[in-house]
Amino acid sequence: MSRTLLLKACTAMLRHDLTLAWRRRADLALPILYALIVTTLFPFALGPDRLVLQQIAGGVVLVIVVLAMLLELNTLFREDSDDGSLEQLMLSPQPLAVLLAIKVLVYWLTSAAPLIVLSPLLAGLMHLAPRLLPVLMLSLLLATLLISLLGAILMALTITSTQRSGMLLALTLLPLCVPIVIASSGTLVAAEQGLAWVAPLAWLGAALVLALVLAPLSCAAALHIGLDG
Amino acid sequence: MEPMILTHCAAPLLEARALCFKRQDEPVFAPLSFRLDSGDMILLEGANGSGKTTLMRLLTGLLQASSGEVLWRGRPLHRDRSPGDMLFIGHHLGLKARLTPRENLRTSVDLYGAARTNIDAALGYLGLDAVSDEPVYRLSAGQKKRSALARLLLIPATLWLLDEPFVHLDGSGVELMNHLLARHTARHGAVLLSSHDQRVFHTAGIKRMRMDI
Amino acid sequence: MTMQRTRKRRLITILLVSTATALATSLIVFALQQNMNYLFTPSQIKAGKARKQHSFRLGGIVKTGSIRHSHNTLQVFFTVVDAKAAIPVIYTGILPDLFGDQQSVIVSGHMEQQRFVANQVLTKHDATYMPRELKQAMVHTDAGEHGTCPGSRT
Amino acid sequence: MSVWIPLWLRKLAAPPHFYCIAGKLRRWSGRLAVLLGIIALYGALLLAPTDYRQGDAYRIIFVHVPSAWMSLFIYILMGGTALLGLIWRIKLAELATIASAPIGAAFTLITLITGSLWGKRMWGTWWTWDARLSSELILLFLYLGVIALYHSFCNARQGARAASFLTLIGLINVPIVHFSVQWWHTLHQGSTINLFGPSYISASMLWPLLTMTLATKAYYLASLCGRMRKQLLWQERGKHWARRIIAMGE
Repeated sequence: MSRTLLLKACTAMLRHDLTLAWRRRADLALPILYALIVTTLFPFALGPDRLVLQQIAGGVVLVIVVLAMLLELNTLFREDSDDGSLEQLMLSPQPLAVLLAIKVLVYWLTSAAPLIVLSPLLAGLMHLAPRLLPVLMLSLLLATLLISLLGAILMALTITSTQRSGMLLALTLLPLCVPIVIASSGTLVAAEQGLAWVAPLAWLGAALVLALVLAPLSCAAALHIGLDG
Repeated sequence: MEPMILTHCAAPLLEARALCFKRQDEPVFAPLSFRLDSGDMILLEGANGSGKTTLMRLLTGLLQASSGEVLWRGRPLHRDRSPGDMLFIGHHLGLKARLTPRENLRTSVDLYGAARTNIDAALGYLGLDAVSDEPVYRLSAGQKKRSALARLLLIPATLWLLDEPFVHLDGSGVELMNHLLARHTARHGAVLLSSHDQRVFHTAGIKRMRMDI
Repeated sequence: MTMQRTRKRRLITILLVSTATALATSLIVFALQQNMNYLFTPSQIKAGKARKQHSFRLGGIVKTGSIRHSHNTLQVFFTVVDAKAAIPVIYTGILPDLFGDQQSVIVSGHMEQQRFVANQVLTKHDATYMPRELKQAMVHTDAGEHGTCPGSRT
Repeated sequence: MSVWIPLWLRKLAAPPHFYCIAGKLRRWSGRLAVLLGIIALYGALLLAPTDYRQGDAYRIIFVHVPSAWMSLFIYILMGGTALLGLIWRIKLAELATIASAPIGAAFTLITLITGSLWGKRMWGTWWTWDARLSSELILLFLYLGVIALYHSFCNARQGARAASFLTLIGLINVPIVHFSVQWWHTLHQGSTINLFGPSYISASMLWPLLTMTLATKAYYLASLCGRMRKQLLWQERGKHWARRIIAMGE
């Protein structure tokens, strides 16, 4: 009985957020454009030397995707908090952590997933070896999910803070992202050198499995701290 | 604050015991104790900044009390888990500007696990037929308020916590609201509401609670 | 009824957390079984583990007596060894203070034919601190290569 | 909030009482820090012998190592106070978390600067992305993040709680960062001083190091007390006792 209700609430939440994203679909193009433009800056800054670009391609794409996500992340929960729908969410009889997890999922679908789809193009601009593409996309998949989950906690925490630019989020989130970036770039480096690249990916996977459960719970706790003032 | 004199012996629906909330170490209001039973309606009165909204948020569990406690059906209110038969409509209406009233209501109804079939009737009752498929940002303030209040018709809740429900409503809206309140208390529901404007308010059997320190 | 719901919810949470922990643990165990070394030893290079066209890091110990400085340039030749193999290294630049025989080093660069061309030499110093006189005394009495000082326990 | 706290602790935690005790503690630990610092410096710069391999440059460890220990020690302590503050909403714990952050950040910065000076002499590079150095740098960012988060709230207590939460997340992250950077192979030496087992340092070098460690601990205590007092006075400025103290001070 209560399980079907929870399922109903979850699908409602999913539909609600996806509809909202669809209504402002023009905004969805912004992170994509951002990533494209920043990527094109690298050949201008470093010179069009194919070898130089190739060597840093994986890392550059990774960092650009992370930064593009970060810009989007700064809006997560903000509108919900301003128009009172977050309060309604917290007062509904459904477990808050599950609802927040769905919100994070929609955020990921609308901001990170397009970037992953775009990543072959970004990698191509940087002359990344095509054989590394699957590895790049796989590590991006895990890394972006992890960063979304971590970022959601910080956004929940800073929901009523007066500092609304992305700078605070960057300062607090990026240090936490260091292991994620290391592991995903480690995957790429290993793949490039012909070493076993599954190991760093497994680390990311382990972190993701834990984060999938723990992050929504911490996010709910952080939201209570964030709103309690 | 005098505790309410009540005839019921069983655990009240909602009870506040020496409830106190401090913001920046300053108490927002004097410690409050009161109880609310089914069929009761309490009107919170007080000047701006007297803590009416804060009290409401405390009673919903959105805020945590600095001292004292809130009991819901005799048990301490759990902050992480809303009881589900309590409905709160605050200053921020919880409507998405880019969605239509119908879509907004559908989400609310699904979140509470209520029936979706009554949405049309509720929208009609509140006079929102014409705008039910317009995005909310095109609606007037009064129409937005009515859309939010439609939740009262759709979600079966025992306790209504309404922060300034009459603001932005026109004459017929006030009439509607008064009618809804009377009907809810007659059906053993309970209401706690705040309002500046007491002229709009004419339900019999209302208890008043002053919030001034 | 609400108590039951609370308890059920808590149970589900605990179940989910422990499942996730178990899954994560098995993934970590799997990861640890893989080789995750980003540094190659001379014997690994001899075995053809490092692709020659890529730059990588070589780690090992400087072979005693292998250091040769060029006369008028900053070029240095030395050999990095491990237990089984040796790789000759060429480096142009200023070496760190600690560089010397039997010193463990990390050299980054790439292979050219059978030689490693380094663009950076880093020395790794050991965690032993002792007075110079004592070390000399220990060397004279041949107290072992990695002697700890007597009476230095904390 | 009905948490059982012993009466004496409750009494101690009462703001006026704490203010008074912290004042005394600050004075005495401050004096102790200066005294120990002078002894340690004397031992480090004049008495300790020259190292067999690193010459006199090694003497930087007398600053570097105690600061590095403090940078981690303070963060772990902050984790503890953050937990106390979040669970039981103990105001002094919140204050301690916030007051510790700048001190910890300062020690981390000293560690990084002295480490880079030392690294240039010994390893041949100012900076290398090795596990310890990188995690120390991330630790500095974490400290700065905690401070920035605290200051981004109008409501000081809410800011303190948010910062405490971030401290806890960072606490989990510190070892993860450390081990993840270790993949790049570490250049930094292993532990010189081991609590269990032999230490690889001679006694004549060890004692100034340990004295300096005690000096930094005493300094931390003094600085913490000072900062907490100031913050407490500011937060309680509306209260009678605080007004009296402010009036007396002026």
